Amino acid sequence: MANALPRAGAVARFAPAVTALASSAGLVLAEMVPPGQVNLRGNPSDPRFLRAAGSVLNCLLPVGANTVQSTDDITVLWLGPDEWLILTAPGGETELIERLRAALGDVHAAVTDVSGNRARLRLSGPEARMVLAKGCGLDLHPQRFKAGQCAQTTMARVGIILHQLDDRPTYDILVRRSFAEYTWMWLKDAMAEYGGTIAAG
Amino acid sequence: MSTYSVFSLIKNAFSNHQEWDRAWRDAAPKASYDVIVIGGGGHGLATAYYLAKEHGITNVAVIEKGWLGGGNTGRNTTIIRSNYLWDESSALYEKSLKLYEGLSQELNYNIMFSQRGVMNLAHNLHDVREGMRRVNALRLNGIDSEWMTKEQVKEFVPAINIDQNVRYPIMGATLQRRGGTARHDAVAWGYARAASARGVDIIQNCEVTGIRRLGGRVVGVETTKGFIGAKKVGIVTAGHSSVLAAMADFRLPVESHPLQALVSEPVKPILDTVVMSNAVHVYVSQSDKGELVIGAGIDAFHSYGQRGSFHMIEHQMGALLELFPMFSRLRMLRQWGGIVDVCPDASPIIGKTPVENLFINCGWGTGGFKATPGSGWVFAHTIATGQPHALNAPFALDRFTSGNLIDEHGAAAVAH
Amino acid sequence: MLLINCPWCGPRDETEFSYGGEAHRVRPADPSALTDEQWADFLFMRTNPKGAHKERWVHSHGCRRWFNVERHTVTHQILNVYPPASAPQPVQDIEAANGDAAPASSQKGARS
Amino acid sequence: MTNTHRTPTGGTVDRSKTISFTFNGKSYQGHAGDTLASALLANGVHLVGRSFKYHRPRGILSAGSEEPNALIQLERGAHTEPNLRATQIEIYEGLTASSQNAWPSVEFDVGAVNNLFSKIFVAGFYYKTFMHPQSMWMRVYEPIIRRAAGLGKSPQEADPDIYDKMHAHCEVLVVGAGPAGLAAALEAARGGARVILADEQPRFGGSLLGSRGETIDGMPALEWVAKAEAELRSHPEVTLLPRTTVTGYFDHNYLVMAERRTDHLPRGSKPGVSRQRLWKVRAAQVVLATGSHERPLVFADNDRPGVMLAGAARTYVNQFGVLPGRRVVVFTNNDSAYQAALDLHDSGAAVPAIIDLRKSVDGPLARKARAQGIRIITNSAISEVEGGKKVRGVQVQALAADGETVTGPAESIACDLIAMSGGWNPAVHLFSQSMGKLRYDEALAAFVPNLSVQAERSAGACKGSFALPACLAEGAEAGRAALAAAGLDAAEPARVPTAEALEEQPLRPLWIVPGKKPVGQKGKHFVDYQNDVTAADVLLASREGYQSVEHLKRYTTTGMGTDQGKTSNVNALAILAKSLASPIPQVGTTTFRPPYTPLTYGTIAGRDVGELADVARVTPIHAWHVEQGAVFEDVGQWKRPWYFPRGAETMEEAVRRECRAVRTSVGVLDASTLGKIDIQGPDAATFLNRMYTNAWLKLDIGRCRYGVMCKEDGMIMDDGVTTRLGPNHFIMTTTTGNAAKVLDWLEEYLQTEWPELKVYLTSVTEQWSTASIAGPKAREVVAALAPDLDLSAEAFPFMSMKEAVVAGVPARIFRISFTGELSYEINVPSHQALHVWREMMRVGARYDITPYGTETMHVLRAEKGYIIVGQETDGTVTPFDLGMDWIVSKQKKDFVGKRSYARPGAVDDGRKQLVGLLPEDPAFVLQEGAQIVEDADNRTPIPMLGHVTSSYYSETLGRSFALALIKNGTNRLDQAVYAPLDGGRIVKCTVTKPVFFDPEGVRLHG
Ligand SMILES: Cc1cc2nc3c(=O)[nH]c(=O)nc-3n(C[C@H](O)[C@H](O)[C@H](O)COP(=O)(O)OP(=O)(O)OC[C@H]3O[C@@H](n4cnc5c(N)ncnc54)[C@H](O)[C@@H]3O)c2cc1C
Ligand SMILES: NC(=O)c1ccc[n+]([C@@H]2O[C@H](COP(=O)([O-])OP(=O)(O)OC[C@H]3O[C@@H](n4cnc5c(N)ncnc54)[C@H](O)[C@@H]3O)[C@@H](O)[C@H]2O)c1
Ligand SMILES: Cc1cc2nc3c(=O)[nH]c(=O)nc-3n(C[C@H](O)[C@H](O)[C@H](O)COP(=O)(O)O)c2cc1C
Ligand SMILES: [Zn+2]
Repeated sequence: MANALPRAGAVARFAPAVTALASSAGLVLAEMVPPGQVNLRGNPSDPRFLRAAGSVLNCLLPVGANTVQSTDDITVLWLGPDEWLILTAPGGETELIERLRAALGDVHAAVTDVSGNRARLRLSGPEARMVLAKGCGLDLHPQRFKAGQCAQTTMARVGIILHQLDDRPTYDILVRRSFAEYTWMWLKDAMAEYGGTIAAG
Repeated sequence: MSTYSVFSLIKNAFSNHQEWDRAWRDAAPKASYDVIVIGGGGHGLATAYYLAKEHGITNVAVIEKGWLGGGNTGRNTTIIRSNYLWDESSALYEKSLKLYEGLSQELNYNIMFSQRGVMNLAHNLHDVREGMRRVNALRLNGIDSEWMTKEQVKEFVPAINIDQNVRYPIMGATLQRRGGTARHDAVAWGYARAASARGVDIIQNCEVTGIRRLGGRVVGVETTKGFIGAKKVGIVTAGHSSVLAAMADFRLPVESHPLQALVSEPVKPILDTVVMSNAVHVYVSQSDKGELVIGAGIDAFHSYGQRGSFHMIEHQMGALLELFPMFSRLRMLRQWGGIVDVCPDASPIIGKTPVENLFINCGWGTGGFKATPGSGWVFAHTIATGQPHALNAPFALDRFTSGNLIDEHGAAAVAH
Repeated sequence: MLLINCPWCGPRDETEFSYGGEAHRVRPADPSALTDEQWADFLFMRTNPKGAHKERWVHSHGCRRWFNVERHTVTHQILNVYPPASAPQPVQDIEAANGDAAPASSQKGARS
Repeated sequence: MTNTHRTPTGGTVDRSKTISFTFNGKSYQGHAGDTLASALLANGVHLVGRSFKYHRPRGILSAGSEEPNALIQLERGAHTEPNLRATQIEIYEGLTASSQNAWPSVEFDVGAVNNLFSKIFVAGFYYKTFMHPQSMWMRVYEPIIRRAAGLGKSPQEADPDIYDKMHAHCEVLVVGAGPAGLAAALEAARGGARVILADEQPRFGGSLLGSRGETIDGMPALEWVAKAEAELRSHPEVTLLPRTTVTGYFDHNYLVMAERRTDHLPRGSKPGVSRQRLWKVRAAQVVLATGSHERPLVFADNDRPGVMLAGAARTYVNQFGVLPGRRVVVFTNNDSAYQAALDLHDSGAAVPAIIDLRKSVDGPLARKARAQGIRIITNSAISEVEGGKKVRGVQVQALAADGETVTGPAESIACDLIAMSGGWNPAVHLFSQSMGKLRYDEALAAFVPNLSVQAERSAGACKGSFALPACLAEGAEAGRAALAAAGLDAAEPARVPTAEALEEQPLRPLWIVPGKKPVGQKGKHFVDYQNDVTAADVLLASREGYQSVEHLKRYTTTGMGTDQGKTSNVNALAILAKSLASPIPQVGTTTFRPPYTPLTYGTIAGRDVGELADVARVTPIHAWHVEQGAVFEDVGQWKRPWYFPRGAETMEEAVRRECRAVRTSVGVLDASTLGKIDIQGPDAATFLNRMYTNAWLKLDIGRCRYGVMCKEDGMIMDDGVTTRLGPNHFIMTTTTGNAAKVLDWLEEYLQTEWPELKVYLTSVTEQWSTASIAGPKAREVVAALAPDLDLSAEAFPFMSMKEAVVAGVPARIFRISFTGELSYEINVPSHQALHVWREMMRVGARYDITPYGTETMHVLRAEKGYIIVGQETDGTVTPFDLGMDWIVSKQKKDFVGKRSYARPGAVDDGRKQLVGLLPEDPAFVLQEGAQIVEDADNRTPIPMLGHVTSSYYSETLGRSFALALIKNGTNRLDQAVYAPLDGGRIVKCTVTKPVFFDPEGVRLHG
């Protein structure tokens, strides 16, 4: 049963969650309205699993390390050899879970609602890479980490899922909700020298 | 051995210091000894000294693969205290602290034991509880220990920040006033000199490469200087304990890890107390030379590399600056590492091995400098008599079989 | 800061991983059949070699998988990295791995 | 402008920009581009400090980061910094600096009396004295030693500046931007590599900045440098970092660099910009082009202000247009100092003599000097230095045939500067840190890189190649080789820059320059300037048996100063080798350790200070707690409400009120921090059965069960309630602090011990926010929130779970209790939790629903005898010790921890057991951590029975009570025991069962 109640952002104390970033230039940070999030576990060498998941998601499960697949309304991030994070519209998770469970039947898999588990922070702008590099040890050079890639890693001592969306570059930083305020403060601090701004709600 | 004193210094000044004796004899190995102590760190040297002094056994060799004191004895943050939780531990460490109190005079070598107090900070309710528990236990065991409020902490250590608006504010602390620091190298050198004077052979640059046994008994050691016979052998090789045990075909419940420390550039006195914090994990003192001596954490992985990772130091500094924001502009002069032998219960092993007449003293992990005299004293007893002293009996290797561990990790820090 | 090549995620900084000690220790199938000595040996005794060491790591801040590493304990050089046989093996050929799993209409590739 | 020693032209300082600064209270002026050292020398100031031990007057020895003498205290107040090297400080308008370790002034320093006692203050003197009487050590001797030690002063205020960090990756990191480094960077950059070029100096060029007359590719060297820099800048993948010191070379080609971003600017002029930045670089390949350090000559009183390294003197005149002396005696054992003589002479200084230790010299440089009319005195030495606070002249004598003594008459030569050179030490610091092995090069009399361990290569002077063409060629070669090793193809053939070399004649190592009397008897032959270690000290240490180079270092402290012996180490070990008649390689070097030069703690901490010091984890309800004025408790990284004071309530009052509310009406706790793990798969129950001590196979769907998890040693590690959601689906809760640990623990067993089990684990700790509603009125509140739910005890019994819509949000409601009251834990998705919470408070207002914190939770659970892992347990406690035999299955053949219960230690008599304690005085609350004894009258050591784990005042019971772990506690019920407290008070207590309230559980079943 989907519920239509509004979803509170994890950093609502500091800034309201937004649904999109204005495409203006400059370095900008925002929290996105918490999307529907579904954690999927299963064995990718089991064709039944792949078929079932693919049929519901309407796209391939990304089986290559650190890759992302997406359609118009969902994004699937590779988290590990038997784990994926599926992002969908806020509220869309309930139906998605039901359909996944139905399609998977008795295939050994796990479908779990994690919509509340993580906040989705979005950092965009020319200096975004430098900001991240202050706290994240991944090589984010455009030839090493591109739009359409993701990674589970750490930033400023916080475990994150990093997802590059475009070449602006824009990144989604998915962070455990309880760590979101800290991560937000850290990002704001790291952006300061580049004159970064917070997206207006 | 000529006596050290201000008078001998003045006298020697007249002869331009040409007449000083060697501190210890550099001996060539004899064919055999009554006792061979493997490892020329503080513990090994103290063992040899007490074998000679307390048990009259002087046909002893200390065999060191490198230079005396070059192991953890030469690279520790020199904190000395006896404020351990369990009766067994506090008794052993207190024996050691007592020996330290008269050690400069006993060895006629100033080890600069400085009883400037050791303070353990509490940053949360769990720390407070555990601190109280320890203070009370120590007091009942007759060991000095007291609880300090945060205001008392500030009065005792003016440089510290007790602002309650920091991430982990200070809620109080335990203090052991008799704790402090000593000049670590001097402990090794002082024992070496005193042991040598009593007839102990000190053999440096000689690595033990095998432990020869006959019918389950030890008969001597293979070394880079050849075979040396022995009636009894004591292994006191800290980070290398497992390597030596393997030579005698047994395993130990010990893992070797890098532990790091660092010093700042020397500055005028600013910190008079040893300050430790488990919660934010840092410990710091200021040496008599002026540098801040700071302990870092241990790297998670096994290593014999005598060096650690930089991120351990990074973590340390955040913690240090929380406690002492004014140190931010001071600079790290040098960082280094040692190889510590960590036991599952964070307590040492002192006693027999599966091989007859082969004894072991290890597992001191990150905290054995403070135990140096006591450890040597009980280990000498164990080797000389073939039986542990009451003080080290609980620290036998077989506690891992019986399950009678002496867990000094402190409480597993969690709460609902 | 070691650089550890996670069999699944690729090379990452050591701080993303947790160390799990000696590898290939197998929990006895029936602990109650062991003597106290044998149990103690399993619980506590370690080889702790100076030199090549087979050890376990888990990619805690990444894919959360355990795997084995052979590393020299003096130079810290990593000699070998290998996942346990039972683990899902890293995908080499992405096309083949997906097979005919998904409807052809959605073969869009990464474009997010 | 009073720059008395500034040459009319020359140098790269910007003479159009004059900068004022203050040193020791006096104003001076310099130019943009000056260091504090060059500016002081321009003003004729040589005396800048006092030495560590003897308080000898000291001047400026070098022109770089190796400086041991000219350490100063920069700025005042919060900006003050001790021990900075004047040779590296770029002057800025308003700079204020002062000398250190001198009182009342550097000109007249009382501490200099130490010099009079220097005969006694030899190496290691304190080990030999200050022992009697014992009591004097702490009271008198040590305080004196302590006060005398240390150099500069620590700031006394918090640091006003910020620091930050940056990760970086590259194919080629080039360290050092001298000719070798620039050539390397150019080759690597041309191949398209990501290149980082770092140099500690403000400008690129390295030694070329201080040289004169060199040409590269047919143009003046500095022009070539500018061109090279411009080309590098044009490559998009090149990062140029001047003012950046590579301080550490760690495993797997991880290097740490410290960039000084604003130190060259007036303090506070760049708000918001980090003062210093720590770079952490993972480089595929490293090129070390770190140059070399000149060695002092060890002659009597070689520390007088006005004794300077020849290369430094050359740098001052060439780079800064400063004449460090007007009459310069050059003293050398090699050709390089002739360059200094020539350049100084050329710039107008008189060079009355070059004193050369070598028997004869006839290279091109010597010939040039002679052609300039400079007198060369060979096979001779300075046997005495005239002047105290400033060199006035030297006495020169011929060397005896063996070089061990001087002979013949002494000639006095007046001078105001001695420019000396004892040869050059390649800067092998980073190479050694990378674990590379060194080799001793007899011809250079220095250690050079030999075997590499990591992916690095050395080039130029740091490799022992001192000729410019060789530096350039090696640099280019190293750049190319690094490129290839990083897997990149060079696009074009190498372009090796060309230069001309002057042939140099071999040097003559003479590690102690003989003086008028044997070493140690007249004048001091300094080896380590900073720590006041003399050749006599080295010889004494050796005589006393401190013969390992490491013992020498520690006994004499040579090489342990802030310069880490950059100028002293090789001299010291060579003198040791000489005393032992051992070859130098056998003596070896001490260990090179990071950092290359000291770096501030602020830089190392970066932004991990203040509010970013550590993560503060907060729940979705946090904003509300803050609104309500909650006082927070740190539980691990979590911020949890500790209690909610109303008005002026004390903590005690608030907690009593909160307890009362729960026991009489209804209270609510934010329990969101509990760990939650979603467990799915056909083997889920089997898995739980192995991990928990109790039985799990038969739990019904929708039912909850409490479990205890132990380690293999049988000790409790965690506890919590797990609920079956479906045949193959469970949700486990863990303690707040152990959430991650338990998940890791479970994963480890699944993946490494029982991979055959089909189970998937997913952390959902933050998916669900938990409100724990407890109290007699709990049902009413839940009913108001979830009107469709049947809450009757029959439909929804204790230890079961229901799904329902709560305040419009789909929720899981668990009927479990940690307070002993009727209690529901409502779990809703975190992003709607605050909404539900506010609704709950609204509908609960009718029952005066009271938020309570962890303290009240602790009191209430303790009244029920419920344990808290980490409080009642400490890693040494089994379920049996807690009287929880019922939770350990006897039927199961195996579970984690079971085997250990059969060990003797687990069944010993005298294990401690959990009991209750009632203090005799019902108003008195025992200290948690109080120890319990049987007989309080003993003298120490008093045998202890155990300790108080939890202790509170109970509003419900109207008295104090406690939980304790006590030896044989279960056999002591109703007995008296004692808690001797700090301050002498002894509290008598009665031992009870550890359940104080509603032992039958009527209320929670209600
Ligand atoms: C960074 C750091 C900080 C520390 N801080 C403190 C502290 O503040 N307080 C405290 O109490 N403790 C501290 N410790 C722990 C303390 O240093 C050690 O527990 C203690 O010094 C151990 O002394 P030891 O004599 O047993 O070992 P070591 O001094 O290590 O001596 C062992 C010797 O055995 C030699 N050896 C090894 N193998 C062989 C062989 N095959 N043949 C011959 N010889 C061999 C080694 O070369 C070495 O010299 C610290 C340790 C480190 C590394
Ligand atoms: N005549 C002689 O005997 C003699 C001796 C030595 C050097 N030289 C001359 O010196 C030059 C040597 O050229 P080169 O390129 O090898 O060295 P260099 O001395 O010109 O350059 C080395 C650079 O590395 C920097 N550096 C050193 N350690 C660093 C660190 N850890 N982090 C950042 N930067 C660091 C230094 O500041 C310097 O700028 C040549 O011109 C050579 O002829 C001559
Ligand atoms: C208590 C203590 C104080 C130290 N103080 C200094 C110091 O002032 N200067 C210094 O260079 N090193 C100092 N060190 C570090 C040593 O130089 C050396 O790094 C350490 O003994 C480890 O040896 P290694 O680096 O040779 O492996 C100190 C070490 C200890 C244990
Ligand atoms: Zn991984």
